[in-house]
Amino acid sequence: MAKETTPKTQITSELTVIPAHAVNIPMFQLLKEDGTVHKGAALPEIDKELALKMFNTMQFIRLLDERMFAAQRQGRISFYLSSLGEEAASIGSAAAIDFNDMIMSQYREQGALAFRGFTVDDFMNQLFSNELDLGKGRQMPVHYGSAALNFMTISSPLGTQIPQAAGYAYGQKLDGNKNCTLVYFGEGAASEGDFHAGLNMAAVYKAPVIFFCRNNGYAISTPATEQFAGDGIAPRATGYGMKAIRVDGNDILAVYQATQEARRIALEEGEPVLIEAMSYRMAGHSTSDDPSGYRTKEEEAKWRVKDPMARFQKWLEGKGWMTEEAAAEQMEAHKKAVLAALKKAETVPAPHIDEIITDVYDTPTQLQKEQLEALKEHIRKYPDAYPATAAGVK
Amino acid sequence: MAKETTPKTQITSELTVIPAHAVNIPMFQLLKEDGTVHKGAALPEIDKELALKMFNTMQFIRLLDERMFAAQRQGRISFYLSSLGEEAASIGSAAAIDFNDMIMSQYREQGALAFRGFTVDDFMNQLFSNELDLGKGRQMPVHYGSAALNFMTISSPLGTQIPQAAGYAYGQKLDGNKNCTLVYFGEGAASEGDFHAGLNMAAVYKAPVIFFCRNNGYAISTPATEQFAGDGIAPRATGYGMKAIRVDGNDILAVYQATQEARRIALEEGEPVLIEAMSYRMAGHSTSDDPSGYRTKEEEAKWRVKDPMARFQKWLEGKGWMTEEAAAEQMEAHKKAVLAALKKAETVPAPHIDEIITDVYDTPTQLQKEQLEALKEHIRKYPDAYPATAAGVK
Amino acid sequence: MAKMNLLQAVNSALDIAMAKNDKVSVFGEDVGHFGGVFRATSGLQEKYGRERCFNTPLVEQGIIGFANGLAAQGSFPVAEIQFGDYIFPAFDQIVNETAKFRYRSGNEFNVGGLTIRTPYGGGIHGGHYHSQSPEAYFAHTPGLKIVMPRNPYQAKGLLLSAIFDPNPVLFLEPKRLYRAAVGEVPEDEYTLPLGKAEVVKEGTDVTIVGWGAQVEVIEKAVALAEKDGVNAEIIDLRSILPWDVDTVAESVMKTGRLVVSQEAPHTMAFGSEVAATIQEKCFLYLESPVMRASGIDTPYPLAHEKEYFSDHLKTYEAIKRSLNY
Amino acid sequence: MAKMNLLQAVNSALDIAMAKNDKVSVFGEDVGHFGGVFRATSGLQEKYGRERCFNTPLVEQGIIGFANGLAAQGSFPVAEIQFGDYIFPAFDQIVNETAKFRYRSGNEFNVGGLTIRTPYGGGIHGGHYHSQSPEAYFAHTPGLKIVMPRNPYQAKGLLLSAIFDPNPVLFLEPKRLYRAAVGEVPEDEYTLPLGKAEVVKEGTDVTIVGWGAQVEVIEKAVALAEKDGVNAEIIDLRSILPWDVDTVAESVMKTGRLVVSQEAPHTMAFGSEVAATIQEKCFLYLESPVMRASGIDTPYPLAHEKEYFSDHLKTYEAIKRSLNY
Ligand SMILES: Cc1ncc(C[n+]2csc(CCOP(=O)(O)OP(=O)(O)O)c2C)c(N)n1
Ligand SMILES: Cc1ncc(C[n+]2csc(CCOP(=O)(O)OP(=O)(O)O)c2C)c(N)n1
Ligand SMILES: [Mg+2]
Ligand SMILES: [Mg+2]
Repeated sequence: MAKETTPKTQITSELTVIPAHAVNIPMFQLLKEDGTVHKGAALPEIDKELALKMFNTMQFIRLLDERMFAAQRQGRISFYLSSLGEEAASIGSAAAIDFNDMIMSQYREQGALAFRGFTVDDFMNQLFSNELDLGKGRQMPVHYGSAALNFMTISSPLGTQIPQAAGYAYGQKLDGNKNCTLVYFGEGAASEGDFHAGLNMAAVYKAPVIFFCRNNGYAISTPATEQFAGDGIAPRATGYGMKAIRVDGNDILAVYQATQEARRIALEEGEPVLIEAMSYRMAGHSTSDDPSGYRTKEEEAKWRVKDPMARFQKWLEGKGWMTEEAAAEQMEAHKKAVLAALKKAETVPAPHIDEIITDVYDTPTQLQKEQLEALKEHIRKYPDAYPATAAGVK
Repeated sequence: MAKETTPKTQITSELTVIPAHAVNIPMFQLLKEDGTVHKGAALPEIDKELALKMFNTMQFIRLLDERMFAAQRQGRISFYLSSLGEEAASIGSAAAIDFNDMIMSQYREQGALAFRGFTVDDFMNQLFSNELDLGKGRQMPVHYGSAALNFMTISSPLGTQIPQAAGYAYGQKLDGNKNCTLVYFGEGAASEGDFHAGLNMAAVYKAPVIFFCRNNGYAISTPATEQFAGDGIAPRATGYGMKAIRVDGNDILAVYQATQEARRIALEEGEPVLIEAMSYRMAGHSTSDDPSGYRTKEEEAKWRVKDPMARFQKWLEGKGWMTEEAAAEQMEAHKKAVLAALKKAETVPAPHIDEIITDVYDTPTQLQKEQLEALKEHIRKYPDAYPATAAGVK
Repeated sequence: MAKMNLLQAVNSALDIAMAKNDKVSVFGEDVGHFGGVFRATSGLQEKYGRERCFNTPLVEQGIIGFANGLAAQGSFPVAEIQFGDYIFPAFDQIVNETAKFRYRSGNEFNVGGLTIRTPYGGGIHGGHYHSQSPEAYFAHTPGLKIVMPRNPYQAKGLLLSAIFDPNPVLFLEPKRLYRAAVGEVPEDEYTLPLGKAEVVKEGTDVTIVGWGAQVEVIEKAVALAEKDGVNAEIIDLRSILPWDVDTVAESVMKTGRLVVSQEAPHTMAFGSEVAATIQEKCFLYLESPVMRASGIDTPYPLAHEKEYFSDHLKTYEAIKRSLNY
Repeated sequence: MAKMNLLQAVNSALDIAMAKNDKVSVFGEDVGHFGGVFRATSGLQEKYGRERCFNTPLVEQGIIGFANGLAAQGSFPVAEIQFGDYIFPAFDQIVNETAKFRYRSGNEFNVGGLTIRTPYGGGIHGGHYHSQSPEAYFAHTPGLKIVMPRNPYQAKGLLLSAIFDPNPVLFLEPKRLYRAAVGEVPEDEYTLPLGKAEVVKEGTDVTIVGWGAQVEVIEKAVALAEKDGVNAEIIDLRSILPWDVDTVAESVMKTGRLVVSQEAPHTMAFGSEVAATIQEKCFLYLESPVMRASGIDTPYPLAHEKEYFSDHLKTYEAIKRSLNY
């Protein structure tokens, strides 16, 4: 039998209108913009090795983004999407969780994937849709995924991964394996119905999910002010009976600590948590748009000084763990590696034509097999029209 | 150009976890369970005529529900759904708004419709799907609607009317006609993605909508405790930057006043408002279920004493506007009217077969006309198999 | 063997699956303690606990989104959508996610463990929001399997196959027959093949194809035709996707005539695919065009349900049209 | 007359509609100041204000839900879904609400003023989430109209018809041709009829049916066939729902052969309905089965886009199969 269903609430005979912004949610920050630590702030435990790995990953991603954006402009790949300015949010959070925790990302969290060990070749093979791509060249560039790295393959439809994360985490909980799911999404995607479904279900089932919203101020051209009238995403947690943390997404130490705490709550207290990381999308949405059409240079400049990588570097320098020279050298090494991988991936052939029908079902249907046979027959007839695959058709 | 997009929030260097229930939302009540007024409470202005109309409508609906529930059990109609125990929520709110305001209901707000002037015959014709039904016998019983009464025809899929209400109200706002939209839904339907969409959009566009949630503790067999982990529906408003009021749904005066205030905010302040009316579904979900399978008699008994009609009657008696005898007489009159209308509606024929293809498009397509002709030909051949319409096929 | 109605057969399949593999879970609106509005999941929460049989919040897109995640994690979720008419809020999760999950990841991930159960079809005075036959809406979706049983024996055997099939399956149950169809059903586990049609009755003059509850209608129509001396072959598709072209084509090559009888509105119902494919495969064998007996191109009505419905009489007339062409 | 590409033609139609009737409004993701990701709504916010041309939050079910309400209120909302691939979260609002609004209320209410615009189709390296042709998913829905223009002239004339048609219209724009198709378009208002096909080229040997961007593919295929001495008739359906059976049937009665060429995956693409209907209407005239050139039964791939696509060569081969049967 169900227990008492109506919340116990106090009674008032005076009409009380709850104001539109009833919760005050401060933003957690450890590093000031200049890379110094707030007075009295307690930093998370973080050793040199981890700190340098985080920094190194930030550098790699910045370089990768820059180079591949350029590669798209040169027509070498069809599409790219950069995470410029948001590296701290994805890398800081990925660093704070266990390798066996599942990550479900939106598409701007290449930092988390790199932190997990996706190699420069892995990135390139996906970006070039070649036969070495784990995804077999089926999705647009940046739709990475790797079972070995517990990083769910990215899907374009926005928000769909949010209720999926609730289900995935519920499965983890039933298995009793003390792992959680970290799911990323933008403040734009948080408008989707799937957001509502996912948060509510996770709260009801006490599924160990960290809902990580990157509030970067824009959904393509749409500013957050036209996305919602509330104070960002964090106060929505209260509506679901869920805990929330708002963190400076450009402060990798704060993100790291906030995510550690969220993970602790998810697994020890057995409750999902919503994190809202405040940041700014420094680049355009993707290679398909030019942000000067919808925002000012001044606004961008205001955010440039909050750069998460420079901030972290200053902190590392202060600790004596990094120098300007070493940073520059590392960057140079990343550049070489990226360029080399790019050249290599470019020459790898497209997936074999037989792969056109695989993985739709566990095994192709009879109709699919007939379609493949007819297609091959056709390619044999017109090999010049299908240059990417004709060679593979005997 | 977009304005500053990131909410101004204060910064803290101490990790702050916002608790799961960060907003405290009391319940507004004027009449105590015994029908007396809370000490010091300021009652809304309400004249005798209006108060008696509200009471009379409550009685009518209670009688209608009781009789039609029985009629379903006798096999005279196929389905019925009663609003027992929740009459105050729909009638009190409908009474508080303007006749030209649009009402979009879920399905358990027959009180609002009766208050607007839907006659006992109107109800019966819909319930019997006869040719006088405004809806032409196309929907299951209780899916009422009337353009003349500004009451949108009810649709079974839950939650769909919520974003529709945002759009409807936006149109009212563009027209500048100083009317708003009152949209009803259950606490179960508030789990749908459409709820999230509708509230967020209304808040962004400052559309004059009153979102009226009837939290009656159940969605069919599912108790609210398995529907959400939050403190009901009201705190969700904060997530959208929307004002909210929680009211005792069994106190018609409180509902009336809360809705008046919500309407004032919607039209004068130009903002949507969320009202959560706390009540209890005294009957089963519909004629299709038996609540003893999922809740206790004790729980039901606890709520029976909160009955909204008895409470209001006591207040009316206290004012000297009603007596027990007069109330009983009125009830008797409703009974006669309902029984008479029932008998009448039962004998009205089904809609003519020509109506089978109308209103799908503004005019039937060629294919539909051919299908109708073929159908008539067929009915002529087998008139006995289609007794409801054969007579109308020449 | 035991006498079971279709609901009991579904319940038995779920029970066996849950007993067999503790990664099988069952959920949906009112599915927990109450056992679902049709009671298909009765007793399962008591038997397997609240963690494996439970109510969901009222959000179909969430139910399937959650189920996709759970399946990706390695479970066998059996998600119930209370009525087929309410599956559309989950359309994106099914068509863009479920069906493309394995493909888009190059088989890094899959939701093959997922089964979606939902009651479909008319005949219960449900009007257009409790009567739809939505199979055709999903049949344009490579990556999904769609299965529709016609009786208790099929329901159990096909559902057990669906649950453990390594692909996501949409399982549409004929609600009109939930209690009306009663038959002998083995109490133990057994499976029936997905993607394979069943020749329900052999015949030589004309082939009649249907699926789910419509097969019963076809049987009545064929009984009428028999009185006219017509010997019809009846094929139950059982699976809509992938569907068994060969069995139908073989039959039509023998009979030379084909009638499809279906509940959904005519235009773009699944019969269109059957007709399009068979006229291509069997062109030289067809003695008359493939005929379709379907619902009218309107939403499913309430008062005119009988008139709308492609009943045995309309199917019988279609058979005659096919024969007398 | 002016030279316009397809985007400019759409923009011109919207501009004219908004100028003509101030109950016309235009909205969707990024549709406001930015003018939409394809820039179809460029300049409209500047011209008609933020109240009539505006961004929406990122929620397709909300966009259509909101639009349904606005249309019910008496407006003419023109809602944009950024890509056809992202229309599925709005499937319930479209199929269960938009399409049934008038019918279920007995014409007390309707959303006839609603038009939903969305870009569809492949050929832009979009993979399976920026390339789908979803028309068939909606074509099973009485109450909806579905329109697909093939060039700038059609885009403007059909869109103006759609906006002021008293029924809800789903308007699918071939994004591959947005900038690639350029043609003479009248600057003033004009309309083209909904539900009517256009005979693009008369011919005697075989009928080829297509719609939207595929018509261009068909023209190339027919040019190849011409070299073999084949005189093909090309029909552009223009409307998928309701579709113009008579024009196609008449043509097939003349030519005796029919090929449908379509972008979507084969099974249950709209060509199935065309084939099913025409084999019934024209059975005695058909000299070979209706042939369908379609996409392969998989999601729309990226690396294998060329191979997947039912291009002019595959259409040409289908024409030959039809002729040489
Ligand atoms: C369901 C769906 N609708 C629309 C899109 C098109 N789209 C891709 S990204 C994007 C904006 C997303 O904004 P946000 O969630 O804030 O993430 P950000 O890009 O800022 O990281 C849109 C509208 C999509 N991919 N899926
Ligand atoms: C989209 C959708 N899903 C499921 C249903 C089936 N259904 C009808 S009423 C109901 C429960 C609704 O509960 P609530 O919103 O709390 O309203 P109440 O019945 O308590 O007034 C359900 C699940 C439906 N009508 N529509
Ligand atoms: Mg964003
Ligand atoms: Mg309820």
